[in-house]
Amino acid sequence: MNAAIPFSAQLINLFAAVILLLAFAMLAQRRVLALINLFALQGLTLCLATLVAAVTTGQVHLYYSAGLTLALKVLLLPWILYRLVKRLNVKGEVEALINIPTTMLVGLVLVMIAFNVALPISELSHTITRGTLGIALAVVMLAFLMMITRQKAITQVVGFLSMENGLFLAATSATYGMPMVVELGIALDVLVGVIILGVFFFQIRDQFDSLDIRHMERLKDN
Amino acid sequence: MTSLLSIDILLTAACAWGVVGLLGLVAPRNTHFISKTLFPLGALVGVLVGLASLGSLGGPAQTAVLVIGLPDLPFHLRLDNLSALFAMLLGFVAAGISIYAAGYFRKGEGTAPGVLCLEYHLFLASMLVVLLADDAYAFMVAWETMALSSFFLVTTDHRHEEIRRAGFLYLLIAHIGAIAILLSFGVMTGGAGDYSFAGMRAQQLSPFWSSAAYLLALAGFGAKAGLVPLHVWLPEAHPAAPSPVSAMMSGVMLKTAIYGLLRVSFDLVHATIWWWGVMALAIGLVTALFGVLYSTVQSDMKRLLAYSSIENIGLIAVGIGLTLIFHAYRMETLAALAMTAVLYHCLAHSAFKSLLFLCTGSVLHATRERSLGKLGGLIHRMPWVAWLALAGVIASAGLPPLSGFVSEWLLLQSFLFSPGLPHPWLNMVVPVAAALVVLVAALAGFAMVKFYGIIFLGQMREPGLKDAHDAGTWEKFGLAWLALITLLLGILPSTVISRIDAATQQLLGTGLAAKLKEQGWWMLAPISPERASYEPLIFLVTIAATLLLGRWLVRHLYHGRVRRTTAWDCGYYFQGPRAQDTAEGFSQPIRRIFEPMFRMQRHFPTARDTEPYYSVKVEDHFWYWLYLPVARLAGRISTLIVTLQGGRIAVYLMYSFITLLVLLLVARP
Amino acid sequence: MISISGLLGQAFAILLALVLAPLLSGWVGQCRAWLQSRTAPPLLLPYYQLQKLFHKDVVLAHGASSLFRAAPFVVFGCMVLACAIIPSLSTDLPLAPAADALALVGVFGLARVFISLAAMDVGTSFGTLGGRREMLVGFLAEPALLMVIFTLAMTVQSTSVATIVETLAHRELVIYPSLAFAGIAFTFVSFAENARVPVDNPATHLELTMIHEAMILEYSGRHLALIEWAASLKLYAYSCLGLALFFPWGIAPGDNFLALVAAIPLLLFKLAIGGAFLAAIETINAKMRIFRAPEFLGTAFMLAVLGLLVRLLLESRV
Amino acid sequence: MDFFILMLAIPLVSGALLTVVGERAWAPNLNIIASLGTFAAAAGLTIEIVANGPRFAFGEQFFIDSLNVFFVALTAFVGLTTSIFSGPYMKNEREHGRLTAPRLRLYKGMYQLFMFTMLAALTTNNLGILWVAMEAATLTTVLLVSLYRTPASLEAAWKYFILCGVGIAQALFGTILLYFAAERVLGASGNALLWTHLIDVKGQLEPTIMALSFIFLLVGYGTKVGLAPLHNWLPDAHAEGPTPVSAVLSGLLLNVALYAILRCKVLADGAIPNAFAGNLMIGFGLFTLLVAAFFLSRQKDVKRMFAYSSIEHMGLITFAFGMGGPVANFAGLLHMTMHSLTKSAIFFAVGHATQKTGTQLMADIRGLIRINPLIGWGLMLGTLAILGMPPFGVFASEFMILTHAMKYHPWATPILLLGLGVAFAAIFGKVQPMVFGETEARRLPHAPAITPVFLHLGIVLTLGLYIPPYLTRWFHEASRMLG
Repeated sequence: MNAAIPFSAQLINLFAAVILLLAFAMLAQRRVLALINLFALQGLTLCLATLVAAVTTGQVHLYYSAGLTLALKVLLLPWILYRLVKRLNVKGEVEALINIPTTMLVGLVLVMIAFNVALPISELSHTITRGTLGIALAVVMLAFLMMITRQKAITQVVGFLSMENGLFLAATSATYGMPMVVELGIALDVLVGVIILGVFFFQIRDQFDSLDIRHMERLKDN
Repeated sequence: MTSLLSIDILLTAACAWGVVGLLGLVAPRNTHFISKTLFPLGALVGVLVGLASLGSLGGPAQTAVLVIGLPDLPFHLRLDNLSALFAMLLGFVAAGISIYAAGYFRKGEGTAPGVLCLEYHLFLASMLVVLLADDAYAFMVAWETMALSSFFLVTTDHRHEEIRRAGFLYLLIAHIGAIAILLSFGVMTGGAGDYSFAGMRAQQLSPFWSSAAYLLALAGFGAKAGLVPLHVWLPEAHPAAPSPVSAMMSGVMLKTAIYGLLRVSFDLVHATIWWWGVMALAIGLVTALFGVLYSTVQSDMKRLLAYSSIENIGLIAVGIGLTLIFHAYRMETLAALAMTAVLYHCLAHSAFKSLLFLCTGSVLHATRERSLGKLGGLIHRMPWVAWLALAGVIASAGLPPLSGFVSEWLLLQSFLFSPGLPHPWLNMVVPVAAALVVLVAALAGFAMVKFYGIIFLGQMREPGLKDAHDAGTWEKFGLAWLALITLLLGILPSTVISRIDAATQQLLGTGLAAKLKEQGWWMLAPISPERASYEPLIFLVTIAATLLLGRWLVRHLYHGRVRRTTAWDCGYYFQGPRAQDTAEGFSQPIRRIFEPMFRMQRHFPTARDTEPYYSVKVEDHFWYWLYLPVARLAGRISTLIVTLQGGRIAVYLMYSFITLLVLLLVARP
Repeated sequence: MISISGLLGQAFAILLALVLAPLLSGWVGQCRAWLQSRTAPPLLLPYYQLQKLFHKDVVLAHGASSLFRAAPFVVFGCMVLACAIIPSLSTDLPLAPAADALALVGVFGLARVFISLAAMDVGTSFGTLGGRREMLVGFLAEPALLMVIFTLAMTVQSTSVATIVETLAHRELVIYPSLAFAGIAFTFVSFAENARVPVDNPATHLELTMIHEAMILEYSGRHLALIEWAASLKLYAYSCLGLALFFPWGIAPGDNFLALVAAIPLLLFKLAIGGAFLAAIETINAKMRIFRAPEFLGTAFMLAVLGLLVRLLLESRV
Repeated sequence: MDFFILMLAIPLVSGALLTVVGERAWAPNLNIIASLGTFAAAAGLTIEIVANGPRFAFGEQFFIDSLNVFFVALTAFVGLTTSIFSGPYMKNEREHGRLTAPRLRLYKGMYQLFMFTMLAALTTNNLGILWVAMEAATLTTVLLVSLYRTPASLEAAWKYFILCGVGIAQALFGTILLYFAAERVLGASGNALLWTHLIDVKGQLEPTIMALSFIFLLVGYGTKVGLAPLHNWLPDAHAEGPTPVSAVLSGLLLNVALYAILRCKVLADGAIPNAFAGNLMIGFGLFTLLVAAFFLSRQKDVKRMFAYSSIEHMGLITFAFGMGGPVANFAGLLHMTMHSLTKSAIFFAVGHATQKTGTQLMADIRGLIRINPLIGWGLMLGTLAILGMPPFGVFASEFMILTHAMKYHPWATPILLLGLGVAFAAIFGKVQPMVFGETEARRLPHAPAITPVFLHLGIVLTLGLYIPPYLTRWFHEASRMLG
């Protein structure tokens, strides 16, 4: 990163770094509600990053995109999740399969991998935000890691949504966003998905008396 | 013009069989219609097939291309002399079996008669198409259809666990064999991608690939034919199947495997390498010896015959091996001799083994009993079946003047003239192999005496046997038809060989017909009368004349008085049926002499037993040496692999993650 | 092709066999008695016995089937055929091409199968026992016999018995070591095949040792006569075969009438020697346990194979 | 009216309608009529495409060429037969008390919506919409899988959702990267995700990005195809959902996911040298085949076993497309067709069988042929067909795949054959006692619909012996498009 980077790009890079930081924070966070807050914060940062990109490039659909992010990932989804946690009365700490420090270490390795994988591609990008592609990939991977290590259904969903954030960041950073129709479709899918999941949580709790996914290990072959 | 028609006739016949089979579905429960109309119709088609093939023997090859098949590879059909020979075998034997089946299949035996009729005729049709197929796809389709239809026939009485297991084993090994055959075809295309047989003939493969193709074919066709160690299905499937089906499988289906092996080794692959022959010879010998030994110790009559089929297939393989050896060293006359032996034995075995299996069918119907230990004395109740079975038994024991002896004689002749092979080792080993062949033939006699003596002779071992009845008219006719073929093959070898010689000539370029024409039709002297000759007709006439003359003289000079009383038996008082040898007892010397060949579990009674009994169970070594270890290995791998599906979603996600990471890190364009 | 003299010679050979066979049996019996210091039965005893048996009624067991009644005739027919194709006096036999050496073995096999089946027919304990033992001996003896024939056939390049004998009889004197092996093997096989000590004892009725006798226990009258006659024919056939193969001198080559006449006394002489030899062997050996028979015949087989290998090794360019 | 619009509109509208009225007595008929309409429209569209060549719809957002029209026809056909099958099946389920009226509504509505999403996924020209439709298909099927609301079905649906959701997310990353690569050539217009545009410039796409993109797409959509080791959701979802759903999952959804990979592979092949995409697919295909084959022998649940069989076949098909070239592509397409038809037929038969016997455990199912010969024979023949026994069509395609492999990848042939052999032993050994043997029969309140089973098997049998020339032309054209 040399000094020739314009301010806006520096800003976006900053936001991207914050998103990565938040991803790590989510990985380390034990409490569900805090996790949802972090997720909302991550969405907000993403929204801001998109907004900066929109202002810089002047592309209209990036504004829509930012608006969509704000509506969906900062307000609606966290709200739904929040309601679910309250209604389902999810209490206590989130237990991880692997302890947190180890997870963090693995996360670090993943970030290195992600950066290395993204490096040759970033160099090809002509957008001002190209550096963030590696970060986006890292966020996706960290979200993945979170889904692997967490044992509550709801945290898996948060991880899943965080992954979407990473993807969104990638779309923004590498290409200034996907075509509008696609973004709308993605947003719709995510929304419907979360609603269906919400329904699911109730059914799962009815059937298993818990949202712990360790109860759901009966279908197996060995 | 007639020669042009043959392939069309055969094709029509295959369709006709299909149609006859489908007609069975019209009224699947109407036993009378199916057995008295459709099966005789099928027999008629069989005769037609036999005659048409007989007519086309010696003529030029005829080809046809059908519209069906793969887009780039429509069904190619070709009727050459080799196909015609085997189609003739199929037609004539099928005719006899179908006629017999018309009287055999009855109500209430598992599968509905209509379905059975469909399966049976599909089986026939597919065998015919196997023989006609001239490309790999058509061949494989027909081959597997044959396996499938016969599988369903084997499991006709599927309510029994062991029959289902037998069927499964059969289909599994058939399938593995089919895979090997497919691979063999693949090798033979030599990467040219032309899967028609013409394309394979055009390939000039290196010795390595030729050998690969040959070995795969040997494995694939060997699995179908029942060569050791892929024979295990045979003694299970044959007893499980209804008798006409056993007859068809043993008599005809095994021969299609021989056909395939001949087709590949002599027609499709050009090179011939001497060790191919040694290999076939060795496997054949082991198979023959194994088959005959196990055949002697069986106590189920159909298993006994099934093992005897293994033995015969082994002998055929020995002949093929010998042919390959001679062919590899360009000793064409001897190769032709051995090849003739092979083809002749195929014909002979088809007829006499079907005959014997059908006889067991009649016995089974009359007594509901397959175990030799519960039969006996049936010659008094079933004279027709007994006397016709005797023809099969003599032929199967390889005794003159019936068909089995001719092929054995030819085989031994070709062995006898093997010195002169430019390979010293072979020179030594081949005659010893001949001795083993003789041992096999002699043991076959033992097995056949056991088979016949225990079923038909002696006292009835169970009281229920008194109600046994002879075969019905249809059945008698079928049996007589096959017995007639056996007799004709036995006493007219020269005539038959001059017909089937066309196939030998096609495969080897030389034949025996020219030599045979120099002598009379009654004389079989393939090389020259001074060196070896056999005149079965004169042989038969001499014995018959002596017999009749002797009888007439004795009656004329003395008297023909007969008195009946109880048996003498050195004056022993107890002469009940239990005093006779059991099936196990009869084979006791064999078990004792060849003890290492068997895996035996014996139970001896002791003095303190309240209910003393003796039992012996003979099992197949190969089962423990080959099949169970393979099954265990597969089981272990499965155990290892199913841990992938452990039920934990986190682990599943991790698989996905690791896959992604590995690909990201490793995969590079 | 087939000359009148040939036909006459053939007919004469058959008649001679029919006549001489019981005599040979009688001669062997007499020799045995002498060697065992017993009073010898008359030489013509077999003829008297046949005469007696033919006169007697046939007593059939209740369970005997038609096969039981047919078997003696079949066996007899087989043996006549065997005698017809083995050159005893002359090699000019019109029936000879009907069966070569391999078919000859087949003829013996056919007879064996029939007699074994007949033995099983009545369904007595001894019958089945005899039948199975006979088949046991048979399947052990046949390969050995075949190997002997192979050895000879390879020497001569023919399996026709007549050709073999002709060639062996009229060659210049060459020592074939292989023939020695083959000869011993052949002797072994002959003993086994003809129900002789050490494999079997035709004179015994002891249940544990019987083979041949056990099979024919139920026969009586003319049937028994035919079987006994067939048995002596078999002995005759084996003797002639052995003599023809290993001591072929004196057998007439073709339609040479003088040679044929000269052959008769020579044959009688050779048979007498052979019979005496047989009796001697029987006397100095003890009957073996039945399960020693495989070893005995296995030895024969090994010898025959050795003969074959020796032939391949030492004589292949002869 | 435009066949294409009709084809998409009918399932969408009827889906919405059935969500409301799905429990009525005539609803199954409506379901069938809607499926019939869809099929008719699809058939019309097919004829149109075959006659006039490729066409667009909704601007350039949808594009129908001979490749996807073939999948469309297949999808609509299996959709129709499945709806026929599900009529009596669902009635019986309701009689048994396993389903309530709202669930039936949900089932029928979701079924039609699922058809819609699949047809949309197949016909879209926009790789982004393709992704959206795939995700939507996942969502509808999640609801279908969890229809019984039993613990097991919820667990299965949860795993399905999470695993496929994550997978699909990776596919989205791949799509983004693809867009990224395309944008450099096509500019930031909306066209950069349109396949018709991409295919024109595929040679200019940056190989590094494309390689990365293809990896993500392969892992992503591959999860949905069921490539090992990404397959874990598949057996659970198949076993625990209602049987009609298993039939369409196996018969259609896997195909559609594979179709998505194929579309991407064409682009990747154009951009990346050294058959990178093909080799990846060959590797995945072989591994999947082997793993699935060894899984088969340990199965106790009949639907689960056939689910693994689907995985196995998907592996084989992936391998075929990985080899590439007209013959292998032809074989792959043929095998997809055969597998769809056969596997759905098997699931139909299995569905009736499990209803009759009241269990999915194979050890408890015996003597089907005596309960109902047609079901028994249907299952037996279907099994033999899926195992690649001639004269069924599966053998035709396997023959082509194997022979092609022997020519170009001889080392792979033994692996293929090992997999097929093990699968044969495992499946047949378990199906045979189910079909044969003794049993006590049980009557069902509603007679089963056997027609679809034999209709499918009849087609498979016919195609095994004779592939009509127009079908051949069509397949050839499609395989040419795949390069």
